Amino acid sequence: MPEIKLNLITGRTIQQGVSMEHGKEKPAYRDACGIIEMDSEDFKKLGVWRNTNVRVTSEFGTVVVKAIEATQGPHPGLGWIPMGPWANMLVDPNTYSMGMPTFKGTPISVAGAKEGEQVLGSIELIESECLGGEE
Amino acid sequence: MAIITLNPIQKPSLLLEADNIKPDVFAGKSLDEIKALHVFMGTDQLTLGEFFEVSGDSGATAADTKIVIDGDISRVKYIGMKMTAGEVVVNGSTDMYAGAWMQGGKLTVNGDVDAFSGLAMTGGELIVNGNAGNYLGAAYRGDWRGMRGGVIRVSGNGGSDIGTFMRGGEIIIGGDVDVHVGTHAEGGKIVVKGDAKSRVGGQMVKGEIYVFGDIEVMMPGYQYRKDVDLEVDGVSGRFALYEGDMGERHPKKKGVTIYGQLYMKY
Amino acid sequence: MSKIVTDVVCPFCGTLCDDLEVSLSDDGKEILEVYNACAIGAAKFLHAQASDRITRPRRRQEDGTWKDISYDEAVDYTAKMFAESKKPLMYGWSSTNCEAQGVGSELGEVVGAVMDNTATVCHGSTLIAVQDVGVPGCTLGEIKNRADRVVFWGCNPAHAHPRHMSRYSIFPRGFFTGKGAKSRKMVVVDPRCTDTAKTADIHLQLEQGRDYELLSAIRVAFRGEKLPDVVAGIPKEKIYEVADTLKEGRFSVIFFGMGVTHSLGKNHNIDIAIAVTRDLNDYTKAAIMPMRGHYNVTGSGQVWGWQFGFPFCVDLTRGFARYNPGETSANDLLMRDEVDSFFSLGSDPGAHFPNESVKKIANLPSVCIDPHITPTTAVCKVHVPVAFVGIEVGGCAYRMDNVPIETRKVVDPPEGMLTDEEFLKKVLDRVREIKEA
Amino acid sequence: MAEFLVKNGFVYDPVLGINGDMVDVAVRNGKMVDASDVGTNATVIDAKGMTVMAAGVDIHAHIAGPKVNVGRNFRPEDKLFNATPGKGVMRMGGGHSVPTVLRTAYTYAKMGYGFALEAAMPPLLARHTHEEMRDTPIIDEGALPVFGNNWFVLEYLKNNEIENTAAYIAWLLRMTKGFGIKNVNPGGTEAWGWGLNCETIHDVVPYFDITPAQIIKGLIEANEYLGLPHCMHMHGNSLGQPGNYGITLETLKLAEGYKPKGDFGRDQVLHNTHLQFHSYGGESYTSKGFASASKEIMNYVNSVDNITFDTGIVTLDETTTMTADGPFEHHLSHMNNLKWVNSDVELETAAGIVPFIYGKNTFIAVAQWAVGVELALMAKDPMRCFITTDAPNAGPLYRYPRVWKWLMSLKARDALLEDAKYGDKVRNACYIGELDKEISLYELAMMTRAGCAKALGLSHMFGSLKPGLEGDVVVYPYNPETADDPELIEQAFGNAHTLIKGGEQIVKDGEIVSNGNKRTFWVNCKTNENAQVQHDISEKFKKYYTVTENNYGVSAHHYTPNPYVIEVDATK
Repeated sequence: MPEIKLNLITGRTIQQGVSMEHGKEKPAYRDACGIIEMDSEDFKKLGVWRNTNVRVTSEFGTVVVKAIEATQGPHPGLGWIPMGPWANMLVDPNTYSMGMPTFKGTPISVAGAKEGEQVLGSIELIESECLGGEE
Repeated sequence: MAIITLNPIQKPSLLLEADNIKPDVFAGKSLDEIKALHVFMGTDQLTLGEFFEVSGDSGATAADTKIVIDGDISRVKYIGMKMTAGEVVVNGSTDMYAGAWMQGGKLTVNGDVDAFSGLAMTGGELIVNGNAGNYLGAAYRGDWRGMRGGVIRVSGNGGSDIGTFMRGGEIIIGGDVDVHVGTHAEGGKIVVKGDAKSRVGGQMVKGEIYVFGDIEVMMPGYQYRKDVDLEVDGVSGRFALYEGDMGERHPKKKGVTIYGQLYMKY
Repeated sequence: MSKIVTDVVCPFCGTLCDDLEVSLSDDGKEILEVYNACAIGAAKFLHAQASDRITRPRRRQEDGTWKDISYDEAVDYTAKMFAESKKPLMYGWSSTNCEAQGVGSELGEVVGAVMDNTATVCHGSTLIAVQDVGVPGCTLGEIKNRADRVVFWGCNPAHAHPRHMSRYSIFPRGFFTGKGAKSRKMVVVDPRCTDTAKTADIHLQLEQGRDYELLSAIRVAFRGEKLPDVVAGIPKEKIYEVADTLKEGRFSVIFFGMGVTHSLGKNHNIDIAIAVTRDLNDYTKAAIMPMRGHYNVTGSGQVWGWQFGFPFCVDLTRGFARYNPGETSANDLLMRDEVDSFFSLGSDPGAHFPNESVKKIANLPSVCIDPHITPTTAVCKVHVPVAFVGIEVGGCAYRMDNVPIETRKVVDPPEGMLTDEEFLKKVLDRVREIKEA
Repeated sequence: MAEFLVKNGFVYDPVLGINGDMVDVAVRNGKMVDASDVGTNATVIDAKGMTVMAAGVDIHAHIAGPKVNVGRNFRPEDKLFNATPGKGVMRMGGGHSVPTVLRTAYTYAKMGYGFALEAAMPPLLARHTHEEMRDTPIIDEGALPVFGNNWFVLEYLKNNEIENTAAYIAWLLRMTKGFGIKNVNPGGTEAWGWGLNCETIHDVVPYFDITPAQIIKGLIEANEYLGLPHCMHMHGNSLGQPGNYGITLETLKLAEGYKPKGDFGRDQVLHNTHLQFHSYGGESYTSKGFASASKEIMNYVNSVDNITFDTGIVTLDETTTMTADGPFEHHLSHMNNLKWVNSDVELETAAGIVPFIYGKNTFIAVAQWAVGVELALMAKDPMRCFITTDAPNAGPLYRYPRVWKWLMSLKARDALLEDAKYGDKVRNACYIGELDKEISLYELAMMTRAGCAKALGLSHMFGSLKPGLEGDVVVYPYNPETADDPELIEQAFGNAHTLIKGGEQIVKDGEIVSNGNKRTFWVNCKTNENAQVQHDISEKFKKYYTVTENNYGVSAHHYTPNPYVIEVDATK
């Protein structure tokens, strides 16, 4: 399966803010934050359709999100996932001993999601990652 | 020199703060007195004897006292903090603040040290035969008085923020270092025998940095001056001398502006 | 006829708009409309009215399901958790009022907690930088009335602080800035062509993570020194141009956000941005300001400042206050397994901490105080819903420029619900009982 | 309420004319009473061999509010290895030059103080100052809002509209729950909005077209128009600059011809704070270029009767400077290259904060020390000279007893100059070597309580042990008959044996045993309706402020849960 390498940054969007205040357990929050914004060039390289699910993987984790075209581009080479649990599956937790994880600038790879791989809701995602009983 | 040996017998469930483990405190104390010294685990005040088997004798003064810790104390902070004399040898790794605020004596860690080791050190020797964590020989938060004297020698790699606000003394790293080396330095000497990533000498006012390997991204405020032949920490070679950080203020001495000096080995 | 409450303060972001108007039903119980607010602020007021809102504490059962408990049971659980902990982490404190923060501080002192607020994943970098080099700043009215050069560096107010540009920084006509946006030159520095960048006079689309180098280059340019041809992907000519633009202003301001606090170098990026501002004050007047996120994260730092002397990452375990982010910071503590219980109030670390930290929370005894269902409540053992500050209870909050404003109560909370402050007081009393016993 | 009888102590009360006599002092129901008015159940405090005074009154310190908290938060190193755990009723505390509010309260209590005035409150940020004062237990406090660069004031005074200025001031005191009028670097701080300054009292303020001299006179007039308890509280132009004494003299002379009005018993119309920083001769900070001008200043101050001042004595410590004099702090940051915070407040004021080290081995720091000490030693009227360190600007709060030691002991001053590297050069450049005066305990009582209370318009409450006043009594473990070592002064006055505050025992045998019943003092001044001013206020809020008029005032109960409101009627 083709795969591309991007540099992940995260942050606020107004949709993230609005949907968060309406309730993080709601589907609107997933729709606002369980996404990755990619440049059209990067869509071409990856060869997936816009608005389809992709699996994003970093050294620190992996998550399925929906790939959409960059709304605040162009920014070839950058992947944007709004701040939230989906992004936080991937970001570099290294604080360089000053308290702040490295939320921006995590190398990621993006590949098309497998058949049936869905974007989980925030609560489902956190429960499956953290309450999975693997520890 | 009298030797006291500590053998870890229990791993702390969280971590241990053991700022009493230094010759200044052990000197002149009996084994029972040493065992009764306090250590902290969170809000709990416990005793050294609960975590270490203590044997040997202490000297009459700190200078006559050597402490040997045999075993892993990678969850123990503040080893040798503020020590002024004598010797501490750790045969294992330690947690944060090894040799922090150290003023004299010698602390050898035959393993790794975690962040904030040698913090704001003013004298003595800190030898790390392993890797060092971030903020080695840096200043405490907010203080403009970082490392002012003494020597830190690390055989392995260093982390980020080495020698921030350094004003004196020497730091030698055998391997590679992470970002931010000698930031805000106003004196002192840092030698990196391996590679550096970026932000080397950023906002540096004064002082010297030597890099034997590569610097991934140079600061824009450094300007090439000339080539010089030097012997640095026993290694002879030709170095390119850069001066900077041109964006920062610099003092004048006898009418001549003093810059930070960055030497890169060919 | 509906009743209109004016001068309402928006408890969402650090912009802390205080000109909202809220229309209520005749009986004053229901919020009908919210005027003047941005989309996010309006959502916050309206969600407070949601019919599916949780109004009673609940505890997670062995089988993973939730069971409603009383506030007293929740107080007891929380107090016992603290009493049994050697090193509890009390985190959050940003979406609540200063009065609750004050009671929380006393509780933290009594139980010997490490206390951290959301700055730790937001502007903690800034707080550290300010400790290293200070900060030339001002209140937002100074920007409105005087600023003719406005830089947004690594921040995107169009999305994160939606009314910032219209209330304070770009569009308002102030005393010395009578032409509004026409009085001002706007510079945006961002690796993306953000909606904020699209409205700028100059957009520097720098290479992500090279803020430190670019800021350093601006300082080099101020001093008329040589620059490499390209720094951080920006040609040197552009850097000299921006440097001149800032120097030529009568009043320059730099607003900055997560783009710099979260990227490589973190506090150093801010440190050198402050140095740029400091340099500018040798030529003209200049200020710099963090775009603080939560509406009262600033207040949390203020309260801890006067009570303990530190704005975040306060370690009270030894009976006195200590501070060192990297050691006493929430994520380092969690990832290093240094704490043995977790308490969250006024924040959602479950959604906003790296997954490695959230996994650690899930394995600790834990309590989450939050009006909403969140990823944090999803991993905590007890969830205590409370009244919304700024909607159902008033109290002091600090704007991003440290201006304290009294938030307003607009409606009553659902019957029987406690406020943050009330809950914390009960826990404090219970902890004291347990300690004395 | 409790009754106390303090027996056998050496009592110093200049108001009652008691100078070291052994007199019994009594408190009942929170007030001072005659010793014969307490019953046999009164708690007896044996002050044998100790010194008894009314509790101290601090007329000028920076202890609560936004810039103080910046000083705390941006200086973690100020607290490193300098924090104390809670104990009994005490909570934890920390900090050297900018202590936490709890430590501030305990420090004052241990020094025997009962009231302190926060010297500068930015009106827009008044809530912050009140929150900190509320959380500072034990001592009563008030705060002075700053006016000297306020746009309303500049606009009204440009046209010499005293009545409007006064009406605005009264409104702002109500809004901010403020105590009186502070005036910092008049005009200069507004100029600082553009990176400029007003260095003399005749420099014109950019755009506003008014001079500092006009602002100073106007604020004195407005203050007396209203008849406020305290007078206009002045931090003049060109603070800290060598040669500034001429500007200071010009400033002081602006008060000529004005007499105090109102019912509060003060004699002065201008209080010049931290006069030390304003009494420099010479032209540079070097030993060759610097000179003390304390004599020139004190010759004038001693010759008039409507001016009071406090000293601002340098304590030779590492400290944190903080002032609404924005341009001065900018200047300072260039002198020592340390971290610098500036914070301009829309339409009103500014603040700057810079750490500073007054090194014992530098010439200038010791010369500054000398200037401050000289002022106090040259003062002819101890009821008009008050001892401060402008805490923390010239030195930390807890150093007061050390300052008293210097003033009370020539031996201590000589030892300091002997020990200082440039002691001889300081003797040459200053007057310190000519002065052998030693302040008596009677004079100390005037300079630290009786005079301060009077100048603040609070002599009906504080500063004396007179029956009817607040029950605020301190016992210091200092025996004036036997003490010979000056170190005993510093020791004793920093460790009160007993403090009774508002009739409650706060310090018992040197330990803090109660957090007292702290009050916030503010002045509610009634003026006639003034439509013009009301209109101007609404306009400014609509156009230039970033908070609404309705969100400006400090009104919620939780900011001042225990207020003490001084009513003033200026409608006549």
